[in-house]
Amino acid sequence: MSSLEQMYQQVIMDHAREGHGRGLKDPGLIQVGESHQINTTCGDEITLRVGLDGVTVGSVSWEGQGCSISQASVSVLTELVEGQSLEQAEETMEAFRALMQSKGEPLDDDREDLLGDATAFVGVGKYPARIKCAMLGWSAFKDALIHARKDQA
Amino acid sequence: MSSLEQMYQQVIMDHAREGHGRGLKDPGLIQVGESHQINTTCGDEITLRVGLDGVTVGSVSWEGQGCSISQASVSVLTELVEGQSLEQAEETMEAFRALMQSKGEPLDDDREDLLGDATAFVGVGKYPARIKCAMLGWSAFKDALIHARKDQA
Amino acid sequence: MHLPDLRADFPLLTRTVRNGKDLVYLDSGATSQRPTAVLDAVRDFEERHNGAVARGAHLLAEEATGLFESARASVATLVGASHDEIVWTENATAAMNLVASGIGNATSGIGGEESARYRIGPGDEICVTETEHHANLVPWQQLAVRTGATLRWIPVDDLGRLILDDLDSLVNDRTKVLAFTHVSNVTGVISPVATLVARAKAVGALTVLDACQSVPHLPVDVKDLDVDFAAFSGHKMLGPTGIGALYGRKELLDTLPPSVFGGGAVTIVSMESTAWHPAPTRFEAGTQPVAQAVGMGAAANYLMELGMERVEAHEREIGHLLREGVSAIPGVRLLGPVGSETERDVIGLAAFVVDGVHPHDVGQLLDDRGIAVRVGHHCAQPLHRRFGVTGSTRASAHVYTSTDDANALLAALAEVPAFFGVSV
Amino acid sequence: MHLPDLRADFPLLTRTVRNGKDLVYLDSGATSQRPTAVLDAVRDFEERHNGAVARGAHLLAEEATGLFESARASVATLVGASHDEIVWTENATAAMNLVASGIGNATSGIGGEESARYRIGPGDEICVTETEHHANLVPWQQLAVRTGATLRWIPVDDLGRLILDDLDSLVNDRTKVLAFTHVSNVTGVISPVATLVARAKAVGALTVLDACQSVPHLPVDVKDLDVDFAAFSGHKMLGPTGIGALYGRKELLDTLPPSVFGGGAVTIVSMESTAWHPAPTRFEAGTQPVAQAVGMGAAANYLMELGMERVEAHEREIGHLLREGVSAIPGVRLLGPVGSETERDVIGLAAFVVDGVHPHDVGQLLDDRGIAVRVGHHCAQPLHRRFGVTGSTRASAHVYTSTDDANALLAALAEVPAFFGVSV
Ligand SMILES: Cc1ncc(COP(=O)(O)O)c(C=O)c1O
Ligand SMILES: Cc1ncc(COP(=O)(O)O)c(C=O)c1O
Repeated sequence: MSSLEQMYQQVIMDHAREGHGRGLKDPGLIQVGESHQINTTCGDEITLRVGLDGVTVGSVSWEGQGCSISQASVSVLTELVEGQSLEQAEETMEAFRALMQSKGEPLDDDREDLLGDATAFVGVGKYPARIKCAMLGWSAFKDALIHARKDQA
Repeated sequence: MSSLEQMYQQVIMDHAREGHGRGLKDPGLIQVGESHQINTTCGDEITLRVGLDGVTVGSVSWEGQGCSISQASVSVLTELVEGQSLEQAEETMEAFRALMQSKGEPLDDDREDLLGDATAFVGVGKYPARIKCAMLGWSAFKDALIHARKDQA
Repeated sequence: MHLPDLRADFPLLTRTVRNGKDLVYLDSGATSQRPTAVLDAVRDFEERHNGAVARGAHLLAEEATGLFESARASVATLVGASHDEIVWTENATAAMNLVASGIGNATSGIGGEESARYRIGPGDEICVTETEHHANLVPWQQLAVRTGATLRWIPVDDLGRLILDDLDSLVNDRTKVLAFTHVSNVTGVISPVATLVARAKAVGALTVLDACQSVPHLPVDVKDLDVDFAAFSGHKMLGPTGIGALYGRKELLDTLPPSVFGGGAVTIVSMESTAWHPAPTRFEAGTQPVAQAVGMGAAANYLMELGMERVEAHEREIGHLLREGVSAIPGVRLLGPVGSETERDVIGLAAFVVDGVHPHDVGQLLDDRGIAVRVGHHCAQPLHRRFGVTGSTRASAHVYTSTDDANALLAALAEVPAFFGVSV
Repeated sequence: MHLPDLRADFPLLTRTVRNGKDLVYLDSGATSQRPTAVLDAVRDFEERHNGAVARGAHLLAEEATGLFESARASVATLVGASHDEIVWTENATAAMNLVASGIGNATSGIGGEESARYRIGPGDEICVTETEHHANLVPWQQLAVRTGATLRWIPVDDLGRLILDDLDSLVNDRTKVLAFTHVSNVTGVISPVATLVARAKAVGALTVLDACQSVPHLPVDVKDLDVDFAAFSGHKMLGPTGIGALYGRKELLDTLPPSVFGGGAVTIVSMESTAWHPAPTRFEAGTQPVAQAVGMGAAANYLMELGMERVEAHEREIGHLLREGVSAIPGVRLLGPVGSETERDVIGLAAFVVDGVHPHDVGQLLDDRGIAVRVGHHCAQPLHRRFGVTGSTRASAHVYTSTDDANALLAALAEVPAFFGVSV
């Protein structure tokens, strides 16, 4: 598999097309946080909304456009973290960040398990310029969580 | 004779010490022009005053401080041009400018005759940074002449 | 008449990328590569002649000053200016900002009465165009914020060409500055300079030309164009980064107040006040990019030896191949007109959009094939917005670009839709 | 503990001048020479990795971005800053102007409410010192013109040391900025930074440090010094021309408005408005001096490998030899104190006046002997005026300067009065 094929694995192309979580929705929850992020290299934007259900990520939805990497990444994110506890979600974010920094090397099994479909993004780590694309949705999620938790306090 | 000795020939050192024309004086003439020039590399300044007597340079006097090259040069200038016709003074200025551009080579006999003591400045032409020093008084003279002639019109 | 193969002059072009693939460099619109002649001129300066310019009394200072000024003369010759009408700047962006900030500073009282003619304020207008690079838009937009003047702009049509129908109302008696690009870095379209300058002159507005994409690729004579100011960069014309130039009419430069203040630019400084040199020195505060200026001078000489007419002809050929080729690929949309094969209307670049595929993804596939292009908005967001897209992919040529390079791009581009599962 | 002989690292130092004489380079205070490590880093960048930084999707762009940012990290490490607190500038002059213009722009409404904290106006004060280089005087003087604020200054004594007796009234509740040099480029005197910073903090004034003559010669840690901003140049610290750096506290940099506007520094641009990146990017509009930044990073690494403590010890030794030697020559007056052989009070330079002989003439004789020094006011006219002279001659050292160099200067200097017919 060439680096290019590794980067654009079928699972990534599928997620890019399906876009889980696309379309902002009202989570019907009290603690809601939203974040708007821009990838200034290309002008891509995302708005992501999180609803917390106590210590659980109750709902993730988003709106925006971007390259297949950024779209697939936020789709995977949505699938992964919806329903996770805040603690699990933090671990997932941590693992995804580690994957991006791994320069294309796979992570240990524990973290791979945590990432599920998201392990397919391993190829992105070889292209520093694209890490920003893959992180766009995750940065928005992190920021939205902060807002949602502030809402709580 | 080394380049340094050529640059600081006795006649130059003498002129630097004597400073013909030093001390601004009232030319007692109707057409008077004055110019203030600065050598910004070192902060040296000169104020030079010219009085015209019809088509003759009636009087040159100046005030200022500077390196031995600039002081000697304005002293020589004063001696040369006082009493010259405007036409001769232009020729003298032209010859001095040519000497500065000659990169240390002597000029032809005609112009050397015109320059008299000023031929001693031939060594300055080898040092582009010092041409400004040698030209300071001459620039002031040229500018003062313009003012004096305007006075006339 | 056309250029010989110049690749051997450019060391970087011989390197390989991504697992030994030959490099196909089509990102010269962003930054060009440098010939050995330029690299050697810089190295020779640094190894043999480096010294404080216009400040020392020693041999090195003398040599450095001589090389610095003769580089200025070379750049001046390239664009038909006099040597004292060329101001060194960090890049073209800094050059355009120099004019805008100078006007702002004059308005704020800097430069005193001598600079009063540059003051602008509420009721005055500044006119730009919708096709501008951010470097020739944001300085004017912010000057408007600073002074209370109003920013207006000339719109473009669907192919990115300036719409001149309302020129007389957009550029009017209140207009103090008309700033526009000579060549768009997205569409490659060459602006109707004569028409714009004539209108600016009729209303007494200053003209500021962004010559970033013209000086490296076309014969440019600032006196023929009759603009007041023009800006361009070293790194886009085969020279080093860290250096650019502003052309300005001498009498304008001499009274525009500086906006960077420091040593070398001043004549007499007291704690209370400062007097400035005439141009260009008044704008060159602090130790200048001396080695880089020497490099830009060497680049100007290299281009003049090639002959700008030949450069233009060569690049038009490549450009036409690219633009026609891109337009012919199903599912790919060229931004701007295809242009003529013989007329001076578009320079040698092609920006395009692949339906359903994001520019980042397009660029990634090309990169995998060893082809270097630029993706994104190319610092022209308003123009991309006008075209209804956020970004595009751009392939751009220079003197060393070959038809093989263009063909490699076209071949790889044809694979893009299928690779990303887009049916055309 | 001291430095080894480093001459072999510096190609230029092996050249001869004026009829085959060995070069004695004592003009490092104006501009330093560059080691092969720096020249090679730049050349390697240009021959192998040159591409558009932070803009392209291709391999070269990726490599160039990596090298550019790792150079930033090296420079940050040298001065104890975090990498995102280092802004690349054209030179130190541009760095100090960036702060002054940013304040001016905030005052003019640029940057909006976010930048409101920087606004100054009539009734506010800016304080500098009488020892400043024009680069850290004129920007503040002109900012005062622009905003209506008042410029004040800390005077110096006969040896060029700041007189702090009236510090509390000179830096008071109205003071918004205190800008001062870390080390004077004329006297070599090191400023009492801690005292000045403490006073500025007490009244809530921003501190701006001119670190041009400290960063190349002393260990400098901006966090220890606790200043808000600090400026220095590549070309004085063994790096290339065309590059300098501004250190600024991150939270200050993030809200200071830019003063050069263009591509790369912005997030969203419409015809009507612009949003900026956080620092350092917001200040880096246009194509940056990328190769030069790489060179400055290599210079920082070279200095860190030598160790700044050793650099300081080496230069203090040479400096002391120069200063004591100069003071001992009849008819020669040293500007500033001789300084201690062991304390950190003066750096390795000596500016002096020869009674009855103009600095240009002094420099000419030295040049004839192959000795390169600087003559003039060294862009510090007010300080020279304070000393009652228009200019002086300055010999200045760097890591490659040897005691032989210093002795050659002293020997030639001793000949000067007699050569020019001055009896002492
Ligand atoms: C103390 C000081 N400040 C500022 C500067 C200006 O530095 P640059 O010319 O590199 O901008 C210099 C050097 O000339 C200096 O010595
Ligand atoms: C049309 C145009 N204007 C301005 C610029 C800015 O040039 P620089 O980045 O060299 O300042 C560019 C290049 O990016 C350009 O293409």
